[in-house]
Amino acid sequence: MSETTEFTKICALDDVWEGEMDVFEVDGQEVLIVHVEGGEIRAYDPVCPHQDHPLIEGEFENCILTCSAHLWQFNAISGKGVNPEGVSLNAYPAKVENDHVYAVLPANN
Amino acid sequence: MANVNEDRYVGPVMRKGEIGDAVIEAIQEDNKGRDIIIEEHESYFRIKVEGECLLRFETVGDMLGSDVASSDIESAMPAFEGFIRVSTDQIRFLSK
Amino acid sequence: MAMLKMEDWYDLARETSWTPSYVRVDEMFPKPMSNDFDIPISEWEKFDEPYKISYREYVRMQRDKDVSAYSVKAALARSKFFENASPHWKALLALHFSTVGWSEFHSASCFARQSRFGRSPGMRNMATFGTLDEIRHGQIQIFFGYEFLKHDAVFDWCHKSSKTENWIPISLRHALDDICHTRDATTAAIMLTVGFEQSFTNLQFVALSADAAKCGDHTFATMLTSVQTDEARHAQIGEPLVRIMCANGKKEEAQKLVDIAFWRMWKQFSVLSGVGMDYYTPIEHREHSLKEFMEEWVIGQFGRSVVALGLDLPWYWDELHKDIESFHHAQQIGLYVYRALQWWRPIAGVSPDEREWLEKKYPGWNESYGKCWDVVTENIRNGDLEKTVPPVPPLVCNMCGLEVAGGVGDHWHPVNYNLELDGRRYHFCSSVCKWIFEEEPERYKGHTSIIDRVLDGTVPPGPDGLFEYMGQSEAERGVDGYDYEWIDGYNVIREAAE
Amino acid sequence: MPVELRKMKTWSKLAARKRRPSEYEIVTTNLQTRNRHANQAYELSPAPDLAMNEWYEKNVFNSALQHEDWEEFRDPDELIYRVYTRKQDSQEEYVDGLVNEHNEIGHDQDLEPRWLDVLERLYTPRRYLQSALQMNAAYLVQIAPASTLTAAAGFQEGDEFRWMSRIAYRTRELQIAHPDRGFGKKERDYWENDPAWQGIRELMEKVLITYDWGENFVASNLVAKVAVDETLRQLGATARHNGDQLLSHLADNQLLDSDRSRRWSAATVAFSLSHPGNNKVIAGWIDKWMPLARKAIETYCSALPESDGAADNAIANVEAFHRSLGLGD
Repeated sequence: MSETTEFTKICALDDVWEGEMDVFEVDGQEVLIVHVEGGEIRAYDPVCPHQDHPLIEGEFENCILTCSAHLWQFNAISGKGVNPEGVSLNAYPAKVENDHVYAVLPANN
Repeated sequence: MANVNEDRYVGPVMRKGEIGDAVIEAIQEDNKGRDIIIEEHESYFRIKVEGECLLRFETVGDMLGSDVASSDIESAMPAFEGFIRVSTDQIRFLSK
Repeated sequence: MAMLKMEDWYDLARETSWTPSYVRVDEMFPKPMSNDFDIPISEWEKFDEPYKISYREYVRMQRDKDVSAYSVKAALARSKFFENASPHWKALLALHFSTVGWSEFHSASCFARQSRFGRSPGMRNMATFGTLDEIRHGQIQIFFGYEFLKHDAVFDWCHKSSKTENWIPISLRHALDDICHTRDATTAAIMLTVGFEQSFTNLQFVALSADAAKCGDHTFATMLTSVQTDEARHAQIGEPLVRIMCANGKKEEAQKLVDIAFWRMWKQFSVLSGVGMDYYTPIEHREHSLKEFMEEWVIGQFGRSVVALGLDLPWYWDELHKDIESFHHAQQIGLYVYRALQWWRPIAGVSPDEREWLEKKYPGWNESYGKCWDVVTENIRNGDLEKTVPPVPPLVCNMCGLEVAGGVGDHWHPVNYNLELDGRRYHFCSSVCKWIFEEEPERYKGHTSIIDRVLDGTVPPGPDGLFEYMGQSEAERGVDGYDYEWIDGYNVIREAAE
Repeated sequence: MPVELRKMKTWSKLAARKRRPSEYEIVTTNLQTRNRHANQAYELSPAPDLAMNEWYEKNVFNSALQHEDWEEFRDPDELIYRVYTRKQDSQEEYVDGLVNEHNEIGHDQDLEPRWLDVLERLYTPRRYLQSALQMNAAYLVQIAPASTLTAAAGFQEGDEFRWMSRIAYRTRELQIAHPDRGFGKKERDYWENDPAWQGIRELMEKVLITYDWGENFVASNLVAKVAVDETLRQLGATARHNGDQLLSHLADNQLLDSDRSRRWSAATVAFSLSHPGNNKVIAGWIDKWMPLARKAIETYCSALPESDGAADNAIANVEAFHRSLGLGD
């Protein structure tokens, strides 16, 4: 598996409103896009680092992403664990251009 | 037409569950001497007592092993037949 | 000393009436808002709440009720119940949530009228709980309906239908505005709580809940009964009011209010609950037919309580018995054949098995309504879909706003009860709707039905004019919920026969 | 099989902002129907044939307070029913605790006769005042031109009822502790006849018969309710100085509910200011009602013991609230 720095188009900005998160599949790979209140966009590996539970089944409120499996909580901007601390979501570089969201996905094997 | 009120049956309709079961038992306990009919439906019981139905919260509490207030009854009682009289300790359902 | 019991202090909380001196009593309780029926205030103040509760207990209890109801929803949110539900049940949910949520929210205003203009403090206090309850019922149902939006845009109508000029909201607003929102506090309290809540809400919130439980829709079932636990409490406002009126020689007036309100709500519920129970609920999950539920809850329970209260059964009780067997069957045909006028995806509900069930529950159905469905079915089998939609708009009742359908026997018998007033002809579906109009023509005569609006040019002309007027984009016009695949059942029978 | 499902992120009416709506917005917006047609608020004969349509046209559509779309109003607290009952259950739990604690230490028995005179005359009759406030909030519920306003007024109605009930409860407790006094017997007489109450009663009665929705809202939620709640603040402060800690805590708790009313009322003003002319209309009504409110405060507060400055403080607080509304000069 090799790293790439190429941005891939993930979705339209309209697909994920402020305050929402959603999972998109690009080239067979899933990515979680989080649109934080205030406008920032983040891209994450869509599973919880705890037990690989899909994060999309959890809650996203007030900048906090909560996994529904064991209620682990993460700051949606930094990706860092709030409860428990010392853990992080696996973040991918992301940007918005021309009303579309782009992210750098780990290489696809 | 079944609208003769002299022998009207009155009482609560209880959602199925712990409270509903306890209410059935309590009503049977507190209304001895009156004819009581329990009708079972898919999601509720209709409890029918001839003439008047007394429901004492203390008796329900005895059945459940915990304190019971009118709010506990209300939360599990979507309907009832008869004129209701609610007080701190009991509910009465009157036929007229 | 421990906390006082409610009985120890509650009487003080209903000694709150005073004699105004800076304004006149008739200014503080003006007639359009507060009719005392010429009964002295001392009589109204005898109002004794049958169902007493304190604010303190209320907020505790209601908090707990919501925790239960919302937690059932949260627990089942991932169960994919909705995705796996049949088009039958989806049609029922759409019909329920897009009509009941906002109209319950409106009832908050009706109770507020009772709190402001009611003549007795006990009534004003009970009605305050009613106002809060109805805010709850609006909000919880809209919230639960919202959940489905991400699966199906039909549910947008939970939020938007109230303000549209679609014929169904017009019909529903007309009924509720008539009994709740355009009446004085006493009248509205009797019409809403006795004529409506003590009778029909049980159908939709307890009886339907049994169907929902059988369907495995526990979120819906729990929410329905939770709502009805509030209704069962605040609906008791009517009992002392009717007793006070009867004791003061106003039985006839009270009787008329109950008779009008009951009929108006029967028409609404015969469609909502009747079509919902007898056509939209999958047959394997039906607890009872509408007729059976009506016999239990309305003819039986409500009928007995009206008589025990000192009133008579409504004068049209025999008419009601006939209507229970017919009205919603006729409306169902209308809902299906004019399906584009609905925002949801109507269900025919007449597969061979379903027809067998209908015949069993309503003997003679096959020979009457069944014959209409024979024609519809035959056209679909032949691929003549356009023939299943009538070329002319239906005749609509100027009272209930529903189709003038009439009875069906060997032939279709649409009896059009009508009358002329000030050069305008009014049509009614029944002698009772006509009677209500004649009791007080001023209230009703200036209103136009959806069809009147087509004829008088209010609705823009052209094939899309009516849809534009009703707020329905092309994607929001109802189509057969099964894309006609229910017809396969008949094809199998035909093939077997051949 | 079934027709392809179409999907939406939120109600079409809320979609334009491309922001996930709050639960409050989902369940409280766009639910009113009586704001659709000027002469036919209700779906029956238009005004003047139907009295209620005429009432609504006159008092809402023809009110001097106007806005193009009242439905866009939002309660800054975004209060919904299930949060309201949760919050108020906690508050009532707290008040139960307060009342019980003071009971256990014989609080009521220990009160000075002079202070009992004050309670009898100026505190327990407040249940009539609360009832008047409850009735007026109920008018706002049925007349307001947007569902978000209806909901806010509905919770306010609940709050007024809450305190009417608590005062009744306290009245009975005081009556049990001091059966020889007028508690539980003389409240109506004080309310109807004692000079201390007549300013407040005149104010409330006149607000109650103000049926124009805009003026009723201003007269009640920006003036009368604010004024009478400030008299409660003064009563609470006096209680603290007279050894009645219980009443001072109860007053503080009640004023939390008043603060919520002020927040949504101020937000209503702020929202309405986008419509030209409303600031003059609102300011005009405030000016019209303030003399009665001042008189109400003065007649009540002057009856408080050691009342120097009480009325001035109360009036200053009302005026400070008015300044905070941003109505300009």
